[in-house]
Amino acid sequence: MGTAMSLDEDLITTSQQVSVESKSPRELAIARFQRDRLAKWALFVIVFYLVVAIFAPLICSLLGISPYALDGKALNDFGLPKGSFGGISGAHWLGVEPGTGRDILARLIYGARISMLVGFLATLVTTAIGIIVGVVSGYKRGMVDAVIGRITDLTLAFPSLLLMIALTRPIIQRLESFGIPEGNTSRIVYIILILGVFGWVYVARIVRGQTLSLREREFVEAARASGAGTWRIVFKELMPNLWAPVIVTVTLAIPGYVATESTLSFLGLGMLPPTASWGAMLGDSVRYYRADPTYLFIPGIALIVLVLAFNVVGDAVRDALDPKGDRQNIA
Amino acid sequence: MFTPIALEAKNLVKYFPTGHQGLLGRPTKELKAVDGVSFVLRQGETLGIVGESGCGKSTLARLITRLLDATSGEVILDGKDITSIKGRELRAVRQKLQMIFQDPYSSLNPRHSVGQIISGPLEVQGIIPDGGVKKRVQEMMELVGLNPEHYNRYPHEFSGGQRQRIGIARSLILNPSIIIADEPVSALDVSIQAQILNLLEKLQQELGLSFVFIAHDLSVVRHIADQVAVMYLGKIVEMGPSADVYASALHPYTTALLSAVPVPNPKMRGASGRIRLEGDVPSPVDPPSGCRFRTRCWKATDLCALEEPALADAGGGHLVACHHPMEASERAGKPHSDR
Amino acid sequence: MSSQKPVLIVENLSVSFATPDGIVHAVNDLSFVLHEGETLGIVGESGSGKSVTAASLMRLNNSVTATSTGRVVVAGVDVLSASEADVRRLRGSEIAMVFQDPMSALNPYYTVGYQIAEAYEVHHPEASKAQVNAKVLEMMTKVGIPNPAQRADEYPHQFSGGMRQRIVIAIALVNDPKILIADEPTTALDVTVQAQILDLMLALQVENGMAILLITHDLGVIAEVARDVLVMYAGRVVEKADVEDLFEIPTHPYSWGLLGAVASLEVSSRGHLRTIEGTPPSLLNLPSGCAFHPRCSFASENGSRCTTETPLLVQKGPKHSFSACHLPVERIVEIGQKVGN
Amino acid sequence: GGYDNTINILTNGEQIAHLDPQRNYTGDDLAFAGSTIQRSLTTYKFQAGDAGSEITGDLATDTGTSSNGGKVWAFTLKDGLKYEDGSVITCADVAYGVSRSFATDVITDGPSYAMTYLDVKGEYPGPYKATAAQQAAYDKAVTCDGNTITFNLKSTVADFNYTTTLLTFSPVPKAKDTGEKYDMHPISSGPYKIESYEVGKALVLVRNDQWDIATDTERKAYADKIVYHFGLEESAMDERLIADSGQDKTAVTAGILPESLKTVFEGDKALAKRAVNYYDPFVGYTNLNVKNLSCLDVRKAIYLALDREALRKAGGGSYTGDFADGFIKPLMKIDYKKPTQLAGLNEDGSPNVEAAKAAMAAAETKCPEVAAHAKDGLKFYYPDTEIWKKALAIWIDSMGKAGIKIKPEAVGDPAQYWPTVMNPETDYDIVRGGWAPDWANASTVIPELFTTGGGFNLTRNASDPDYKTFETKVNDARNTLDRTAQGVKWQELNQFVVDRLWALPGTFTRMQSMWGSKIENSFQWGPFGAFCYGNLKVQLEKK
Amino acid sequence: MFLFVVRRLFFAVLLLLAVSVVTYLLFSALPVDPAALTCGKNCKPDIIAANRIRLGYDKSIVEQYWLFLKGIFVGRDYGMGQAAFSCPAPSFGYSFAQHECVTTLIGRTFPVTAYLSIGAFIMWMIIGVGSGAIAALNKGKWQDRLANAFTAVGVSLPTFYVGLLVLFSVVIWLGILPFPDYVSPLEDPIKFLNAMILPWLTLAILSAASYTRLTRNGMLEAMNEDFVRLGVAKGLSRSVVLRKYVMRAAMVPIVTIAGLDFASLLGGAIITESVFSLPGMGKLAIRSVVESDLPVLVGTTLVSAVFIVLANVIVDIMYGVLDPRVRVK
Ligand SMILES: Nc1ncnc2c1ncn2[C@@H]1O[C@H](COP(=O)(O)OP(=O)(O)OP(=O)(O)O)[C@@H](O)[C@H]1O
Ligand SMILES: Nc1ncnc2c1ncn2[C@@H]1O[C@H](COP(=O)(O)OP(=O)(O)OP(=O)(O)O)[C@@H](O)[C@H]1O
Ligand SMILES: [Mg+2]
Ligand SMILES: [Mg+2]
Repeated sequence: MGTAMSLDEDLITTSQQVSVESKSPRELAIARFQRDRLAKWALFVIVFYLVVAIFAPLICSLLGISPYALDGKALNDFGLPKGSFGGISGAHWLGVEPGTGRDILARLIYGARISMLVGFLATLVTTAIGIIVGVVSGYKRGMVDAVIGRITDLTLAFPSLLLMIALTRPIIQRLESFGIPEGNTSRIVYIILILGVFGWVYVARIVRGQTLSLREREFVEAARASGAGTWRIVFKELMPNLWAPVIVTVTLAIPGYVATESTLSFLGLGMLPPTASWGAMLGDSVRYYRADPTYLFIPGIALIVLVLAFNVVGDAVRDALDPKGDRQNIA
Repeated sequence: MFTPIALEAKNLVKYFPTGHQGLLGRPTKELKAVDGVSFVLRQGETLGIVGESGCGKSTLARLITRLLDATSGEVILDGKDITSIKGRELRAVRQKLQMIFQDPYSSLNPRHSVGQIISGPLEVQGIIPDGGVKKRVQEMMELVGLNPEHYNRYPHEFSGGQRQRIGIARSLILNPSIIIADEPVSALDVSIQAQILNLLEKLQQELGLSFVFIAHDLSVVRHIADQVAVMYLGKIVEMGPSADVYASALHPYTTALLSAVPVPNPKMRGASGRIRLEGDVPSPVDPPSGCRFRTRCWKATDLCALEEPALADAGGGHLVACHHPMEASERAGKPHSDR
Repeated sequence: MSSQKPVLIVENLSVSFATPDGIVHAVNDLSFVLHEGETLGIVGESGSGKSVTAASLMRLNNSVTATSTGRVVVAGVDVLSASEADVRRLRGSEIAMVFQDPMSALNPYYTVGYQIAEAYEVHHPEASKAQVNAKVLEMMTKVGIPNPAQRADEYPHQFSGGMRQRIVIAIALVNDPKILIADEPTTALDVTVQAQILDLMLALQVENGMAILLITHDLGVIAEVARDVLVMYAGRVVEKADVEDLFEIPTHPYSWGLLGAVASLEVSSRGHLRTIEGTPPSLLNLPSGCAFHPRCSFASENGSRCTTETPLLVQKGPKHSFSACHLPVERIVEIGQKVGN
Repeated sequence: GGYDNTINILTNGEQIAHLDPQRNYTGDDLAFAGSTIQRSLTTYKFQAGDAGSEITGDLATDTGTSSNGGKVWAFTLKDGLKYEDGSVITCADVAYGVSRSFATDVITDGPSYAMTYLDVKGEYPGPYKATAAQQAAYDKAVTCDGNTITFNLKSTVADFNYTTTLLTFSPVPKAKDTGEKYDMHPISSGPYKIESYEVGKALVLVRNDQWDIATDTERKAYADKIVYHFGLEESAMDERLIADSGQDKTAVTAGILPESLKTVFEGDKALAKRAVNYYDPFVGYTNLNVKNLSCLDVRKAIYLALDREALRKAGGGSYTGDFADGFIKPLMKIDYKKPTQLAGLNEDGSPNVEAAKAAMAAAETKCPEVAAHAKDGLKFYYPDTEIWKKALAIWIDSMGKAGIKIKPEAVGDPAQYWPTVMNPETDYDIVRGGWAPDWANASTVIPELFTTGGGFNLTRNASDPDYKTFETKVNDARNTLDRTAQGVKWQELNQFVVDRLWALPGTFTRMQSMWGSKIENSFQWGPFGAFCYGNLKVQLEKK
Repeated sequence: MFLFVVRRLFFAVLLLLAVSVVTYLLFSALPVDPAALTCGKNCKPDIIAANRIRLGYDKSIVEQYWLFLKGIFVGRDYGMGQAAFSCPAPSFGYSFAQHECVTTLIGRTFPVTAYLSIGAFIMWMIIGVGSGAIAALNKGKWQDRLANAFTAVGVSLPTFYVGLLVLFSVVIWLGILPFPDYVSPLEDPIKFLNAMILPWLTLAILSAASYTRLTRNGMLEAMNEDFVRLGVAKGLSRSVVLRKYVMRAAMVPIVTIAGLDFASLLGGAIITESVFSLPGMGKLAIRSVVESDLPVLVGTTLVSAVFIVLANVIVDIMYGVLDPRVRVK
């Protein structure tokens, strides 16, 4: 074998790296996302909605409209908007609300605040609880998982909408007695709370599933082998790997919660007047499908556009974050 | 044999509860993954452990590194049993005892940069080395043959062999004295395997490390190990100095294992004396009575079913657990004579 | 070389995939002929295009992202350009395949008996139930599954890896195909089981007279099973030789590295293994000229030729070895003899 | 085609509040049950217009005879009266029926006139719990002599025979009384009987062949069947009647949503013919909690600042009613006289912000605490429906202009609204109100709404310095036997309340109803403000 | 397997007990006094007190709960004398708002909900799985995008809005169907279908969404499986591979989730039933909330919990039936 040994030295050459210049996962994701033109538009829409919501007072005052100002003159004797297309006019670009003559555009802009606030906060709460519970039960398994599993079963066994409605009053009262300001604040807190109580389960399930498969990966063991504790593993090792599924859930959840707010509003559990919310507008507008169809479509379209935007962005983000996303297809 | 002992395992046992039955769903059976394994690892030496899939190699590795708690038995490090220590003490032990994993893809967190991965153990242990974390990490990267400039890159930007180097750097950063490597090259291409094996040997020499090297590939183990232990169904059936075991395997299982390895030499094709084992490894949930290998052993007798053979020294530190060890004459047709 | 009649002709096969990161040239300009009863081995590292080649032979690659050029002729049909119906007729009956991972190759929702039967029925629609059942049992017996009547009604997960691979082989062979493509059939198995499976395949080949295309990265397996060998690197064949020639006088630097890098049971001494330094190239961005040149310690001997010119596969060895290397024949033989057995 | 001789009544309610005659106390339900399945001693005539407000004998041969200065009333039952099971309706059954109304733990929600008027000595807990002695005391107050039933009253009730139009005075056979459950299946004494009753789905009435038209001057029972459809989506109901197809050609619905008014009345001519817009007996108003708002100037400020025109538009505009000038409607005729209005109040319903501010300014000096309370925020309890949300927005806006703040307190479920605000523990400042007289006498309005003993007093006005005077005057009016003189006293009392502004007059409401093209006899029955359901007629196809 | 089922059922019963306790406690904590609510307009404190005794609300919450539980098994009597009445087992209590035993009410409304659920289920499975399959087979093309948009809108729009839009557009604007008016299918199947088709469609639009997603992703995932390639390699036709291999694999998670969705529908499609005036359990439930009709509220909550819990058990068992890998354990 002597010859082989000498040859060995021949063969060893220090060859340089030949891999293509590649990007970090983040850069890669951003690059992938940027390739998706539709997604960029959708993101623009979301940002637009957010900006409009945040700067509602400024925008409305610039446009010279107010969500609260009554305009009886814009209404006919039946309280319906004068003129065609729901009273669309120079003064009221999207027409006026039947019954009060309030400006629909202004209400839509202000309504976005409540709806997006509820949507985002509820999503924040449910995902935060969901992620923590999901990761912990997925990672810890055993007793912890079993107990959480039973709580999950219990939560799922209740008809949530029914309970949401039934508990509105007592819980709002309780909240107010805890010093949460009366009125819309306590209502928003309630809606978010109750959505949180029922909503975390879905996030937790997804996260738990992901965690179960993640924890089988050796990097978790590697971390343990170096002495890392549960918290470090959960937060430093597992969490960063959960963003993709979580983002997708989030983008679906936000519009879903906006819809829930409107259902509660439809059932008479919405915001207090004169506050505008999309839910209240949807609930109100359906009654005018004959008398004022323009009004019927405006909040609906506003919501659909947002929903689609979130959906497109969600999908794009998921695809962008999926390391093997692009290579996965046959048939 | 005067080299001091680095690590000793005494009668390690790990049973996994399995099978859900009964009203309350309590597990009723036990899967005997590791069933009474003892060995000694000497300083600066490499103990190779071979065996087929599911024989308990990884479980053994996890028991030693305390990733799993043993059902019974002891792991003695520096004269102390570490199987039941906790908290700070355990963390201290982990500095000394590090692990290299099989899969270079799943053993690196895809969302952490190389720097983060390698420095992770430092962070966990709360150690700030002289000159800073980054410097130390880059030293480690150089040591294992990685370009230190790639500090901020992510695992997916590296090839399998390079990733395994990242894993090795991570296991070395705490200056351990013992490394448990669980199939560190099995997932790698042949040309890369050799690079990693060379690297491990180099490190062992330079740093005076002791290795427990697990593999299912006998050729790889032969290359790196001083001592070899052959496992079958949770037990060590043969153990001894590498040269002895390969040259004159005593256990029929070892013999069969050796003869099943394909030889990269077409001229040896169809050589006689090849032993082909029938069937599969039995389930570790209810292993055969007596000698566990007897169901596939061509030499098995009634005795084998009744009595479990003990792992006994057959001379020169070559241990075997068999009632009917191979005779020298039987090995005559062994295909691996030098060509 | 075999003088029997060719059953599979591959001419200038190239396969590329459109990915968002660019075009992946997985297989480049591959040609070979497989003869009746012959065993052709393909070796190469992970990602060298072995599986893509295998899939192309049955047109299993994704029709959306993959582009295949060249010709693959099986039973007079050009698989790459034939109609779907024509290709379907070939699949399973003329040309069959055994996959690498027996754990995932079987449909978990159907019994193994059903899956074998299904493979038979597609190509024998006229067969009665009893005939099909008999065939299933026959095949299971043939591949060495004890107690076939009972086990036919079990599901894949109730079988061990080795047993599953036997079922996959039974499925592949149920229609007596002329060509069997085995894509790393034993990589996922233990050595003792690998030996069983290889023995089984060879025995069945003797019985059926089919041609086997055996894909593996294990030179040991090649040495034990194959007659002719293709060595692939970065989607190209870099060496093509009779198995004995390959091991005796390998004629490509990559083959040298491969042979040298194998840790052998026989090497009694510890110490340095020979290695091929560096890593395999990205198929998205192949090195210019010879794709192996960045890892080749002999590249400098040819001036800049290796970096600019892609070497052709020409006869280089003293025997029937073909190699794609710019080194002069004498130099190749000189080194090849040192490296070989 | 596509319709039968069936009247379809559409409602979004889930059931009829009560079918148990002694528990029924809602205009629409009384009109329904009283015209179909139940008869009382007397009844309003089944006629349109003023004639409908006249009473006539129903089970009784005439409208009763009073004696002892209106303290004893006797009614004689007709012959040939039968229940749906063929058994004879007896005097004892009427007496038993009336006695049930005393069992207020089981027989809830009914009018309490029998209990107030009848001269029963001692406690009488109703027939279910009464001891023999208690029952005997009742039997002394209500006596039967053959077919004649005599009621002995505590004091003079000049129009007791109006009271007996209430179904409280409808017979219930003791043997068939199922107590609580009787509500679901009362025995019929009218031309129809219950075939099936599923809450939330439908109540089906079919002909009662034991009913003899010869005993009944009013009921005509034209239709073969009457089906009450429950739980319909509100807006869908209007649409069904507008669409007028199939079975809906013989449908009626009480009430049209504001958003449909324009379509119905100003869209298609033919459609307008199938709808009616008329003054119902209701007055809508707003209660102020006088205990909290003990300062008249603040109450004035609220009234002056309120944009009543905007409120009315939110509810459907001028079709829905006129601005009320008090709590007694012109319909009440003899008891109505237009009160003088608060100075500065705009007739057209628009707010008078200046006057309101002035009133607030006056309040600042006179009663700073109350003014401060108004500025701090007044709790307004409202049912959380879209219309009320808009109304509240208007309240908030109008009050804001006068420096008064409104704190909206939503009561989520409209059904919980009354229980919530009626609860003495609920601390409201403002709640809505609406009331219709039980019969054409302001004695069923002013005392009910504004005396502490009234059944619907939400003003909490007992603490008002003027309350004692008020109560005396009310008692005086009640005890005035001469109806004209009594009417003048009610007019004065109406003015008294308007001046004190314990409650703010809202609208003299009008009601809009629609019916299918094949419905005849769809007049609105004055005393109930409802269809005379039993006499609705299907215009059958001419063969 | 048998033991597995028994054990699952045992846990299901425990879970239901827990649900009943929580429900009972939760609703007892509501700030409504059932005795006061049943006492009517001219209520006096002594009537409330009497009612409280009659309804059993005078007892401690534990005792009340116990009586409630007992009622489920042996029935329960209320009041005394002529005004007394009883609800036979299984009794969930008595509704004063509706003058009926809760069990009767649920028994009456349940079939409607069941018809609604079954029809909607069939419809959304067809729409969902169909569009999911189309999307998967056309991944990245316009069909995929369209299915995606459809699902997004379906998931996110409020039920009442979709329901009313469907109702108005089909009935008023297009005039294709008459106004839905529920009739039992036993009475008049045509009218029944007339009444149900729109609510089915509404629920289908809302729920099909998640199935489109599931089917699409499940199929795409399955298409990457080795066993699917083996199916193709056997020479099976595309349609057979799709059906037997791809769909079969994608179906497992779908069926299990569908089971749970179906069960929660059985608990009452509150909004849909309200919008379409269907006298089902959802409407009963929402009404009981509005009227603070506690016994009905507790009853419907429990019944819907029973369905969900049972569905969980069945889904677990189904899992075993559908996936042989789970079966043998
Ligand atoms: N956490 C666990 N729970 C239950 N059984 C386990 C667990 N880990 C391992 N086992 C079982 O223990 C036995 C030994 O497993 P182990 O992973 O140690 O084998 P191995 O020799 O490392 O095999 P391989 O070569 O496949 O890695 C196997 O039968 C395995 O199924
Ligand atoms: N569908 C696909 N889309 C894009 N690239 C692909 C696809 N399939 C294979 N490739 C690429 O083609 C190259 C060759 O792959 P192939 O699977 O043939 O390698 P191999 O030689 O079989 O490797 P292994 O030993 O790992 O199986 C790889 O770089 C792979 O990433
Ligand atoms: Mg292992
Ligand atoms: Mg491959």
